[in-house]
Amino acid sequence: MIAPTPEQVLMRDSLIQLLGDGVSRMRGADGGPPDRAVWVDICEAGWPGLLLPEASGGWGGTAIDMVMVLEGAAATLAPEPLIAALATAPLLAACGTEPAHALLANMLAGQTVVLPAEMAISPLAPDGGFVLFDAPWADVAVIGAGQGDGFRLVALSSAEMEDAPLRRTIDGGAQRILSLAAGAGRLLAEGPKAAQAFYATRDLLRLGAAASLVGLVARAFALTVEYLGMRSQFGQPIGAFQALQHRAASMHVAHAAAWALVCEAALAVGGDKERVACAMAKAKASATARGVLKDCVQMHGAIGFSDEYVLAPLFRRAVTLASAFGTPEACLAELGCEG
Amino acid sequence: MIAPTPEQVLMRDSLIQLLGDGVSRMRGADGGPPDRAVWVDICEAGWPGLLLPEASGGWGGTAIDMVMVLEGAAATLAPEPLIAALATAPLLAACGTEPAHALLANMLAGQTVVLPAEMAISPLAPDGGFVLFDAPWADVAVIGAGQGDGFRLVALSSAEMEDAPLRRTIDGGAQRILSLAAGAGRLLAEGPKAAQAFYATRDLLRLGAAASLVGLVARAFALTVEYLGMRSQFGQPIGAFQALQHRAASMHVAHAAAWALVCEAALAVGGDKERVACAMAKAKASATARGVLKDCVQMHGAIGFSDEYVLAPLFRRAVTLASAFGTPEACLAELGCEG
Amino acid sequence: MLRIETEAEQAFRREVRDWYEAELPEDLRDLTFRPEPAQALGWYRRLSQKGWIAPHWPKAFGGMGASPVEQVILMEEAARIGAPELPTQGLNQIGPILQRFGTPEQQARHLPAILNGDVIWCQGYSEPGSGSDLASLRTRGRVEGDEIVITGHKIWTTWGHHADWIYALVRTNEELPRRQGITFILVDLKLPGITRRPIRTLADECEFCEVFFDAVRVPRANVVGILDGGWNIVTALLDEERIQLGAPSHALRALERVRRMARALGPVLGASGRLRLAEAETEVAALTAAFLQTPTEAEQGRTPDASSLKILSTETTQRVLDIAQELAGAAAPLKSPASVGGTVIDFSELFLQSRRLSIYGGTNEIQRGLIADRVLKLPKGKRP
Amino acid sequence: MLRIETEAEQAFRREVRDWYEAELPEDLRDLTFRPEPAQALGWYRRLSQKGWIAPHWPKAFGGMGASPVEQVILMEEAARIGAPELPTQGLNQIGPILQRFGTPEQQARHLPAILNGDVIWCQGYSEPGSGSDLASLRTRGRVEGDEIVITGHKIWTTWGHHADWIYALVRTNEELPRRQGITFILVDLKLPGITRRPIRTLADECEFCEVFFDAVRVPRANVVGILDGGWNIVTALLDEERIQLGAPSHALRALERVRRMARALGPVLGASGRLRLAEAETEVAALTAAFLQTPTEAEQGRTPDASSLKILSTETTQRVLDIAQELAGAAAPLKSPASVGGTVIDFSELFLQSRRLSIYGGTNEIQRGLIADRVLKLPKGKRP
Repeated sequence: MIAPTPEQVLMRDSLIQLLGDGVSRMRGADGGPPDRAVWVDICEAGWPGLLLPEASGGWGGTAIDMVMVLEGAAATLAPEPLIAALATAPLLAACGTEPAHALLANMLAGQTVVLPAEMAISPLAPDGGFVLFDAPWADVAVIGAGQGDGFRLVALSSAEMEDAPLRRTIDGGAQRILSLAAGAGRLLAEGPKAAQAFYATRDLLRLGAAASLVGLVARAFALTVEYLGMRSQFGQPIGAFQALQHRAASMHVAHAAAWALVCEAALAVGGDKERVACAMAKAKASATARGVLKDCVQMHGAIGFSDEYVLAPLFRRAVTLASAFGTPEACLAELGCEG
Repeated sequence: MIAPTPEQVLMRDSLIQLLGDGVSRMRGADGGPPDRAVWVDICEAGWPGLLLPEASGGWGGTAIDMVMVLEGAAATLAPEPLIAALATAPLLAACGTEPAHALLANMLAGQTVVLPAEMAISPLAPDGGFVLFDAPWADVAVIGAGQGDGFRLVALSSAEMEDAPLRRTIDGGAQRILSLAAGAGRLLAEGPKAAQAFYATRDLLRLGAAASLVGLVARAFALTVEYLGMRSQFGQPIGAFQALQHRAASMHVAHAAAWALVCEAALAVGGDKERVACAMAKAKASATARGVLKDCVQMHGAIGFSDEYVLAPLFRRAVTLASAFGTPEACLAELGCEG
Repeated sequence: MLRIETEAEQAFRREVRDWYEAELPEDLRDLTFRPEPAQALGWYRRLSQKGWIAPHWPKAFGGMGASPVEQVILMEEAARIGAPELPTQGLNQIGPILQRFGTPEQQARHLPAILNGDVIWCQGYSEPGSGSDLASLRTRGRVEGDEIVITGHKIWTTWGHHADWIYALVRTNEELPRRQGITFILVDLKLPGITRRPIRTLADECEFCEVFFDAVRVPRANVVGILDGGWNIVTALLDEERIQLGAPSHALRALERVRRMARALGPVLGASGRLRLAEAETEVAALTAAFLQTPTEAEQGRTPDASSLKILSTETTQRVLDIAQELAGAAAPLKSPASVGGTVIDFSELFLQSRRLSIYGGTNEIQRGLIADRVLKLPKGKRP
Repeated sequence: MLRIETEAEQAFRREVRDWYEAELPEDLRDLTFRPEPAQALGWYRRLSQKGWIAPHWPKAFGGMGASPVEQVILMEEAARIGAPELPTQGLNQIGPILQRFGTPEQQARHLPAILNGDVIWCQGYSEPGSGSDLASLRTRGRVEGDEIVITGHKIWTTWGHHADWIYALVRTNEELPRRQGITFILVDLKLPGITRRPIRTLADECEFCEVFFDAVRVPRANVVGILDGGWNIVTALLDEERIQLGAPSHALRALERVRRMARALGPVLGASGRLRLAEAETEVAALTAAFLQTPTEAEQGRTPDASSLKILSTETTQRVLDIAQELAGAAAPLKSPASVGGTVIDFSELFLQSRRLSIYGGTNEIQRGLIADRVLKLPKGKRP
């Protein structure tokens, strides 16, 4: 395992403390308007600026910093849109336009939540639609569309999103599928450089989601190992049964591989392989989360299927995040096309 | 499990006796010209006529008869091209032409081995080629090409195949990728009815291969269960280790499911779902064989990786057969297109 | 089902399809959760009147005595139209057990009530400390004259809060070895001393219940079989249960999800999506084929490999729903079904619900152990 | 490797690639079987002269002391050009063990001979009755003055028939508990009393050997560590071995097969084939990332999770070769590699060979047990 530096441990732990036990906020949300109290604290502590250069008022953090922090934060199950905020700040900073600059300032101040919407295909939108995860949080949605010189990065206000139905997700959040009418929204930037910044943000979203997924896996697996040692059946702890031991070992190996790949992808950010690496990390972390979380539920038996235990919200968050910011299949399909 | 009828048991056992221990013949072949002694016995006993109506000198057997017989015969590892012969006889009978009739007579007499070649894609023939499995056996290859009224069923003589390189396969056999020049070969039949008969034969090939694959799985798994009870490590038979027990149980379930599907597909022959059912059976049996045989080798440890034990040839035959007469992927892809 | 259907089977399929189309209320179609009794019982009774509520029950007890093929036809048509899941504990579990072990009085009292939907049953086996290791159960039943006085705590009782009666295992003798001294008993849940607490599940529904017994007095006539002799019954019941858990009904419902998603995606499904669809179809076809081989009434001699069927059925359903999650793409985590071009598509609910399949009715780990032991006859060992 | 390479690393990669292109003989490229010594030793020595034969050995012992990144660069470039597999028992196993446990005399005698290819080693652990349960071994070593007289039977000795020396475990004390009384010893295979019999494998190659010892007299100076103290050494060696078994070299070779097939298929690869290729690339990237995290010389404090790496590496390789079998289509069972458009494609050989990966070096089952015990600290049980 790549160990975090002492600085990264400090950062991570201070964020975890700020987030507290996110489970109740996650459960409470249920698709409705979120309570922003914790979010304001997060912004006041400066977190959305993690990846911004110090010159722009940020912390000058690296992708590895982000990965270490998000991996730890994920286990709190906090519903706040951290990944999106961290990844969107550099995009707004890169626009170099007045509207983007103003938006960034409001975002960093905790006044405006800016979330990116992502082109994605589903049975609800077979021709593709701009999916806005954590939609109830969004004051502004950022959408990139077009290619090369025709690329446009626009911001939609919440009023412009209202037509798209809000659909609840199993983690207590909700999503909308936005469409982009010609001329709609406020132009933030355009052209190839804007496209480049937009895709870099997509890479960060994927990497951040991947790190969070690995964090969810880590917590669920730790709970499972603990349960295996504690729960007795047939006169011994169930963790003494070899069939479960071997499966637990496989889960451990799967977790280690996914985490290694996420860390490796963070070391690729800024290089030629950034796009490929982040897509791989997202695909691998999603598949690992889907697989390991299922085994965690199974090993817990009925209690694992009960909502009164923390495994259920961990499971639902993992399923939600696995399909956000590029499903594993979409990420792999992209690789295949480029490779 | 569907149990064979007493009649089917008799048929199967008489064939198994005729085939004897096929391993030495399989090993001995190694891509070279086969010894036809056993084949002549098989033909003299009338086996290639299994599926022919009694009126045409056959036994009037059903697809279920074929499946029961081939499942049992597979375990002998006999290299003789039984599946192909059984499936090709009805095709030649259906042609209703003089050349086909003559060919069938020679085939039933054991004088001429007639094998079908199958359009398949591989890195060696990305645009598709007519793959002739068990090529060293073939005196005549039957190829179907074209659609509707343009469909032609032709016979290539061995002289017409020689240009295509003979490539050895890991089960001791060999294959050729044939091409069909315009006007080459001898016309056996043409038009939609010929096409229908040709595709019915393809279904039988798949079903026969599927039954054989399940037979290979059954034998390899039985050897493995026996080994688990016999081999001791750490002071007890390794079959007492729960991790191996649970995997063995999974192998048992996989085998049972594949066999059930093969039997079900046999009951579909002649109906609307014949095509789909045979493709499914082939896909499922192939995937099951690939998976279970690997686990059998693993559970045997080093002896499973040694060629001095019968598991190795069983494994190689299973790998070979899994990719013959439609790979699982090709079969599933076809389903998807029709479904 | 792939096999060629007989003319009678084809006619039966047409009848079932037409009848479902005509009779199944719109508000009961395409539900992902099992509807509550108030909503479902009308439909339950309609099926009962039609004679289709208990396909696998012998005719002697008011069932259809249906062949496996007819059972599969009913399941396929139900999945196709999106018919709801109904209470099954009476039909699939206590019903068959009373047919085998009940007194004529118990049969006469309870079987018709199951068939016509008057009584909903639940199962009282698991306890907080006794899951897979059922024989360790501690709920006590003290014999007092003509009554048995039950005190204890059952949990993970499926549909316990909707049920009228519970069939339960209680320890009536502490002196005997663990598997002896357990009694199988029928308890009216309206009796004083019983309290129930619903438990929400991973799928955000109240499928489970805790049931507390505080000196509940039950007539001794409600014992099934003999006092202290419940273990044999529970073993038989588990087999019975597993065969029905091995039915392809869940898998067919899951497959219907995948088919609807594939239809909604249209050409976007692509080659890899089509492969996934074909895989799902193939897996369900294999399960259906295996179920079709369960012995009919006429073949009493053949013991079904119930554990294998349970594993196959539950893991097939889960695999198919994994495929559904894949095809759902960005919509995979949507909580509620959505209507797409006139069809209702469920994205996550059945997927979440399906996690329980490999846990209940004897975990799949327990089933694998049973197969190793009973079917493969692998040696028993000294230590893990 | 996905991470951004430093300028030095980029330069090293260029150097490796150019040097391989210039130096690797054509007849040693794209081989699927490990070439026999007569064919391979020239190349082995060339690599040795270049200083690249032992990337992971410390410089003090004549190795490169290469960083994990440099090691991966060497492996990636070797896979890319199709460089052959070379004898590894000396470099990866007995070499490191002698560095840790050998006497200065043993080090001076054997390490240079490994580096320059003068001596090929094999491993004498397994016996017919002792596989996973190594401590049950029965080959005896009787101490007679300055000699140990060895009698017994080793099996599954990789490359035993090509080797010059064997490092073996023999039981020198029957009185002690099983894991004590075992001695680790170096044996010259030219000594009288040794006979060898090659064993063909599933992949139709002679990779294995049986080695029979009939009163073979070995100088006591050849004992590594102390008499009867071999178990600790073998445990350490297994860890050492597992780290190298955890290197992505096999997986990279496997991936190269998949890439070549994908190239040969061209547009026919299709969406589902591209997905498979991407999956293979991702799995190997994850393995490589995990290997890159093995501690360097400078980080002695961190113990690598060698069992996890061994499982990951071997199962990744097998998974990638499963994908290769899929992409091969009808060509999957072809015995010999074939040339397609100027590239050599191996269809089945590496796939067949790879079955051994999860068996040797401690089966993956043994590794899972070690992880459960040492890493996860799961409880030990009473019975299976």
